[in-house]
Amino acid sequence: MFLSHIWLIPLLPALGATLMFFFGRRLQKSSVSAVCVGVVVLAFLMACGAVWQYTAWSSTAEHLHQPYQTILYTWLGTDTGHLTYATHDGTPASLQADAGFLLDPLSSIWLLFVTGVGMLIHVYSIGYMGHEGGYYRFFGYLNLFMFSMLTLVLANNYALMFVGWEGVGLCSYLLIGFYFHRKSASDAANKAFIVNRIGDAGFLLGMFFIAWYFGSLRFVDVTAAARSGHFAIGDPIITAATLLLFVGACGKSAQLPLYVWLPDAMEGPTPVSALIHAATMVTAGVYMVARSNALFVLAPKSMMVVAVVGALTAIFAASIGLVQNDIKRVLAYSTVSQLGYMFLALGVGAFAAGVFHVFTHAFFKALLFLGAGSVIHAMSGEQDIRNMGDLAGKIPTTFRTMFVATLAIAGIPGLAGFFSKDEILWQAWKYNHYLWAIGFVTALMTAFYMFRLVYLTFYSKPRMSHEVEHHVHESPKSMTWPLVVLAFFSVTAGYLGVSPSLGGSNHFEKFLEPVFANGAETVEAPPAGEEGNRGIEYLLMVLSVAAAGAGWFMASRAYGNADKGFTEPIAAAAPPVYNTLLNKYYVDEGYDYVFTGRRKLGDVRLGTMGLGEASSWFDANIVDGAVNGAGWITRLTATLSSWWDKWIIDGIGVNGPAILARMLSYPARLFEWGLVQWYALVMTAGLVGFVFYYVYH
Amino acid sequence: MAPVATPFFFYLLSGTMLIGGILVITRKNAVHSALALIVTLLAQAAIYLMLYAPFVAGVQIILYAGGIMVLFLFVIMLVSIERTMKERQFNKQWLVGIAAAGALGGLFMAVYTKGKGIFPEHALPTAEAQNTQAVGSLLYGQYMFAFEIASLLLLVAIIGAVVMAKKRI
Amino acid sequence: MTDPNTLSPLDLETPEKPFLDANELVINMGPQHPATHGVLRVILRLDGEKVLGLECVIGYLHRGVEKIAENRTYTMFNPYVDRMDYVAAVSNGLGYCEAVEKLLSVEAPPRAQYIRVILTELNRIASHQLWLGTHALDIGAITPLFYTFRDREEILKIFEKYCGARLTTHAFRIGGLQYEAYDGFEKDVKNFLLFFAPKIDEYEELLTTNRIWLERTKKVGIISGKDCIALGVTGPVLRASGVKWDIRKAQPYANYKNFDFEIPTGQNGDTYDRYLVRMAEMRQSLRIIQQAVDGIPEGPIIAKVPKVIKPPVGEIYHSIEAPKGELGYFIVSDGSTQPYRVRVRPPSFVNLQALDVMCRGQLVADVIAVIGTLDIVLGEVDR
Amino acid sequence: MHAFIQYIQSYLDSNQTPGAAGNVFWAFIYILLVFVGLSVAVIAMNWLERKILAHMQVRLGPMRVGPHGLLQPIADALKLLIKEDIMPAEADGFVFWVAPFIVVLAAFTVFVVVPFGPTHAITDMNIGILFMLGVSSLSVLGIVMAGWASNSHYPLIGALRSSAQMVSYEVAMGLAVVSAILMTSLNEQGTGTLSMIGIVQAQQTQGMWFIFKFFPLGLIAFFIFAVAMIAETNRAPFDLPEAESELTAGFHTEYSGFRWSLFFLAEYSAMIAVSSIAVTLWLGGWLRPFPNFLTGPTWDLVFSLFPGFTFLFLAGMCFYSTARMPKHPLFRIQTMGLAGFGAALALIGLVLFHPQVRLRIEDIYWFCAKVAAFMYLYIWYRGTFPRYRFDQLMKVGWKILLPMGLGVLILTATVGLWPLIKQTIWHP
Amino acid sequence: MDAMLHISTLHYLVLGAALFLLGVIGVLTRRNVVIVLMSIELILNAVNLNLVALSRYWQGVYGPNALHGQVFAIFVITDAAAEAAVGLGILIAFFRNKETINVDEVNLLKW
Repeated sequence: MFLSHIWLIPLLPALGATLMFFFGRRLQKSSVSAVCVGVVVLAFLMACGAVWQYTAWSSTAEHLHQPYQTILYTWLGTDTGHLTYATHDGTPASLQADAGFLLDPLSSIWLLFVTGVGMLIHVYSIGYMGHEGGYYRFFGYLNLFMFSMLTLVLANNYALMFVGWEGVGLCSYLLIGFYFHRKSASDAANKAFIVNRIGDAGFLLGMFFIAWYFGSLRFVDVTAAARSGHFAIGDPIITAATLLLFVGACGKSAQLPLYVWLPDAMEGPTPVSALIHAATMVTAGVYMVARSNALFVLAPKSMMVVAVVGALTAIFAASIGLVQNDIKRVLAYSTVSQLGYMFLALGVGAFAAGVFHVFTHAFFKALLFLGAGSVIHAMSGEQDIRNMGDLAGKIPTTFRTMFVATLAIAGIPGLAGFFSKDEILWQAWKYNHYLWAIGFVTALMTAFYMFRLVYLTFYSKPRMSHEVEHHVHESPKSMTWPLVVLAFFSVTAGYLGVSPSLGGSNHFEKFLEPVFANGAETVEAPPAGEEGNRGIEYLLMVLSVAAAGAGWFMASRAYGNADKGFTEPIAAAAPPVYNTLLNKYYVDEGYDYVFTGRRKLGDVRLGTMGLGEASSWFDANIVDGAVNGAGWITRLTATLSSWWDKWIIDGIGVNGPAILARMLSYPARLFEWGLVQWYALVMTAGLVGFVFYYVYH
Repeated sequence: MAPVATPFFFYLLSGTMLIGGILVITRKNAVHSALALIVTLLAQAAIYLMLYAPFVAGVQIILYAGGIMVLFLFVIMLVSIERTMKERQFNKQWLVGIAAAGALGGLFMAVYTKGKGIFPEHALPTAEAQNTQAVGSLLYGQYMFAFEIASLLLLVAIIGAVVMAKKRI
Repeated sequence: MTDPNTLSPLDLETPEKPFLDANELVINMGPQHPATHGVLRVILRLDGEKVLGLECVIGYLHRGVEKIAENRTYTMFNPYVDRMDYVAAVSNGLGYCEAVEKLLSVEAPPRAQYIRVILTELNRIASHQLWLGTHALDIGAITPLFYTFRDREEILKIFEKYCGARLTTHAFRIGGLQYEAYDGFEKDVKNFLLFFAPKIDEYEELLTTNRIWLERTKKVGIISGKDCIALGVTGPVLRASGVKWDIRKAQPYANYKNFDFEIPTGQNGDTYDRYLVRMAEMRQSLRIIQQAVDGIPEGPIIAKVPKVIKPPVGEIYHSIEAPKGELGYFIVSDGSTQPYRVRVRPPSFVNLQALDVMCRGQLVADVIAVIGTLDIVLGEVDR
Repeated sequence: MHAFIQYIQSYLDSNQTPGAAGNVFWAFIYILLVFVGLSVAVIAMNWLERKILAHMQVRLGPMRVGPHGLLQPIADALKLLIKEDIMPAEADGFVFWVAPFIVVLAAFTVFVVVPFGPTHAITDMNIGILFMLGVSSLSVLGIVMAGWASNSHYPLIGALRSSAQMVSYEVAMGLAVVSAILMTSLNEQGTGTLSMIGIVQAQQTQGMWFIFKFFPLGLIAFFIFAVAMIAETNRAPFDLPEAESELTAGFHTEYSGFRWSLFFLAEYSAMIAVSSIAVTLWLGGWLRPFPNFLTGPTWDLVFSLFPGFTFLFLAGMCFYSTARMPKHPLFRIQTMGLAGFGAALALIGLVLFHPQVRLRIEDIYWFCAKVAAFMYLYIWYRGTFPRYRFDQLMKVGWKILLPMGLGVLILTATVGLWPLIKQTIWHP
Repeated sequence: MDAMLHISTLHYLVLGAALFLLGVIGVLTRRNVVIVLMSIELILNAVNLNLVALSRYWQGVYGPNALHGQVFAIFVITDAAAEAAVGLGILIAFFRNKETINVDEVNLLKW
């Protein structure tokens, strides 16, 4: 039942969004929340049911480990093959995309945590947005986002996935710009949208490559073709396609060159940051790469690019996060950094480990953001952690849950983050020691900045103004209990995937096995080799725990007693480094300079022409000149042609007969003047005629 | 009461009616036309009385003179008529129209001359006291259905008039 | 169309446009119109009969009272103030005398204070009576006018006996009173109290539960307390909107703190509430007069004031609760015998600002009711 | 000559209205009587309204012209007659000229069928009430014409308002009238009547004024009519078309002098006309109180003495006032005038005691007394009520009176036909 | 002359015909829509006159209760009321749109 009606899952939030679009303005707040949260809760329940049914279905003999696919109709192209094209080897294929849904272990995981975390965040938003204007608008957007994200996750082909991909981009844009009257918010929204366009272009091109090369867009067909052994490892076209797809993933998941939009996206309301920019949407890139694992396995060079970009992003973002002061920005850079981790895992071939990290990360990062939202709520809108402090006793629930999340992200043993992160580090070690080293340093930094956040916020001395301090209060129930639920999962989610070395059986990886059946085996060493490496693995584990502990220790030393005039240790040690980090390596300014051609940075005049202006000049003069020239020639010929048409064709051939007809029809027209009185006159005359006839007949 | 001086009143009233009718179609000012029409209608009500139809006469006064003509006057006052009064009053086909009407009149004359003998010269006087009751029982008896249809027509007319004339509904 | 009463006075500049309709009718009411209480000109913007907004044009009765003050000595200016709100001349005089006394740091002796209170409260009743009669007349009830004028006559008789004038009394002097209360003053006042208490019930019988009166006044010209405060509206209009503000209680002057009385307030801020508040105020005035006439002390009636009044250099703002609201005098002294500047804060002028807010979305006939309920005197508005 | 006298006398024995008897001479006499009587009534009404209103408002009213201002209306009429008759330059001359006449005509024509007694009516029509409603609705035309022809804004708005008001209230009024007419048909034959005399006779045969019939249905219908008739005549509290504080004087703003007085005359005679309708339909018309209950020659005598005593009472009041007049040479003429007036009233009263006269006059007396009560109500309303707002007025007319009228009509029909309905239900 | 003094049904019919012709002339020649509508009222009244006159005639033939003509006259008056209401409503809408009430300035129904 649930499985066959899986298409209902995305449609439910779409229904909510539609209702909000048409009637939201007129509805009470309570009915808005009832509708919007209700549909998401329903979607979550249906998702649980669908996954449960799928596990039963796929363990039957005839469907063993098969993905469940249901196709409603074809929305692009036709079944009859009207839109055909030749693939690279000349065989005809029809361009066709279905409105079809695919449920396999990979999408099951995404489905569950998207609906689950989404549901919690919806509940949280009731409290958080309770006093804001545009309540129905917010929930309408959230529902629209849920619809797009579920479409993305459940799509059975690249084209439909792209629809969801663009949908979440749109929702992200709308929600970042939710406070559109603030210029910074609308700028941030534009930035997110434009930067994502670059990635989307890559995705689109990659998709076309795939269509051209494999003759189909369906994941099932593509995967089957890739695994058929028909293509050599390192096939250049597949490499190109995967690299292009990865560009798309970079955009959506905020990887190194294209990460700049995510920190700015924190302008949106906090629940949005939690849902879209921490837990779900930004992992879409990971999902897409994992979904295309069969292709990536055929392109080791792409895999390497993915791993390197991931590792660099991880350490890069973590280093920026060390010194940021805005509570949400710290978490944003942390998100970028953790996403880097996931790509590192994908790049080294540990798809399951990457997905596992996505899974655990969704819980504790959502928790962190929601906790941050609760803190901001308590601080009457203050976001700067330098102005907080000593909140632990005042907002105990928030503090406790956030502390659990911090422990989890820092990799303290026993919590979710430890298991997933450790798995990634171990896989990275096996791939390349340098990558492991980067990951290790990142882990150290992660622990440091997370505990810095905790100490500055919840411990140390209070640094806020008096009225703010007076105002501090715990958030309402609808906000705190999602925190508690998420905290529970932050602790326990890791136990789904305890690696064998810790005595677990890694259910998670087993569950995902059918999806990553090909490539994973090649990288994931057989159990035989595993035994020898156990020692190293334990060593690494201890090291990373030590790194986490060291980060914690350093943070507590540096910030444990921070009062109003505290100094950053990095600033004290090396001011230039601090400034560089605080200004995020001047990346935004660099982009501004190169791409938009802004000549000035503050008061500094930069002088030369930027890339953007250069291309604009090229466009205006060379390209447009060519276009205009072509246009001029066209116009000349058109003038000649129209003269011919007007005087010769129309004049003699068309108007002539018309004039003739008009002249001939004039007597008939006398009876149709459009004047009522004329009709009456004719009527009278007719009456006279008839009566005369009947009387004197 | 027996009718008194019937020919005198008949010619007086019919003269009033015809003069009123001529004024209706010749006045420039629509208000004057309406007043002339009211005079015509009242004279006609009197003629109904002469024809032993007092109920129809009462209805004529209440509905026509008191209702419909007030409506006309209202509308004339709503639409400004200063401009119209300075313009040509008759349309381009007036000559043809009068000719057609004349032809119709000739026809009527011919018909009535030809059928002169059909109608008796005197009609029997009947008691007028029962007129209202008789009309009532016809209306609510034999013509019940037509009466209902007429009320439905009025309802439709009300709605139509409101829809037509209202600026925003 | 949004409810005009939800508009804050701050968005008065943005007129509401009727939907898809350009037939906006602008008509003039006044300056010569039976219902504008003097020479007030109101420019109404109408959609049919509904008021979209209005603008008051004032100044037809401007006599430059404030400027005259600069060329008269303090004593000479005293009679001029009676001509501002000529139906409450005693209150005007009280405010001015107290302001100058404050400037001179002189206080009137207790007996003078008590007589002042009696006369001022009598004048409050007289002013309210005049308002009630004309307001009811505007709404179409002719009879109350004659009843109130009959009873107002008794008050004017007391004034006449005390100071010789009925309307522009010039009753008080700087520093106290010029005339001692005449023989039988207290008896006259007590008689009036006995006479007038049942008369208020008579007025109320005529109007308070009259259905048409209720329909014409309830939910007409609503103004919220917030808007009142934002516009500076004071007096019964403010109190009828539920704001308990009376200068007699808030900043007691002239011995008012010795008297026991209540501030009547309304809830809805509509014309009916204002009517009820004024009726209750008349009763409270009777209470005050009763206490004052019972406790009137013996003693001098004027304090020691120099013959030539030369206040020290300085400035003073003193306000009293006149029948129509807060009446304030701001006097700047340069040490000479003539004030450097006198500025009057007349309640009618400030209250008239609320007319636009109160009339939006109402019908034309309500504008008349609202002008009546504001109780303005154009002599005071234009000065 | 003899034939002429015979002709005149023939009516006196016929016991009919002159119209029904076809007696032109007496019809003419009656028309004159009604016209003169009505004019006198309007003049008296003018004086009474001013005096009564003044006394309600604790003042004296006119006191200067004549004793107690008795000659004031005559002085006013004289002033109005010799005042210049101004016509606005841009007015539509003919319409402006003819409008007041139409209004007066409509107001006076109504009295053709008003039954002052079983024989005291100009004529009896079998569509009497229909005729009254129809002709009184013609006065709207006059008002609209007056407002339009003045070519000015206030009169036009006033005319539109008053015609809208009159047309609206005519509906409720008509429904109330129909429910009363329905009551006339509740006899054995099941035939009702529209004739004014027939309606009063129906009340007599049914032994009950229609105001008490099917209590409270008759009372409600009467109430609806009583409210609608005030609105119909544009009197307080429905005097919006003439609201001074809003529209100066309504449709007759531009009129002056004689023509204005015609409107005045029409207004008051319209008041009397609608009051007559109300009296006829609900209050038993010319019937004296308890005509079927307090019967017998003694009671007849007692009730027939009422008119004379009334006039004697008025005369007594005059004499009392005469005695109270200031004893001052300046007041001598006034005192004498008042005494003379009282004497005239007393004389009339004495004449009314004559058996021939009192028997013929009794029904007129009772009719006029009832109408006078209505006139007093009109004045009383004016002294008591504030004015309605236009939308409230329309609301009262369309949302309260009209549904009430429909409900009363349906209930009256149901209750009246209940025996028939019961029979149909139980013995189908 | 005798025929002139004895008013028979035919007299009424001739009067009705004359009124009818006046109405027809008004409808056919006047430009003002209001007057055209009033001319239509004239036509309807002419018909009513015929109906009532013939009702009177049939009363003489079939007895006093043969009042069908009068009943029809009442129906015609009802129709006239409906026609006037709708016609004038259209007129107001027309005037609001075209700022004219001349019937020959409306020729939108042209071919």
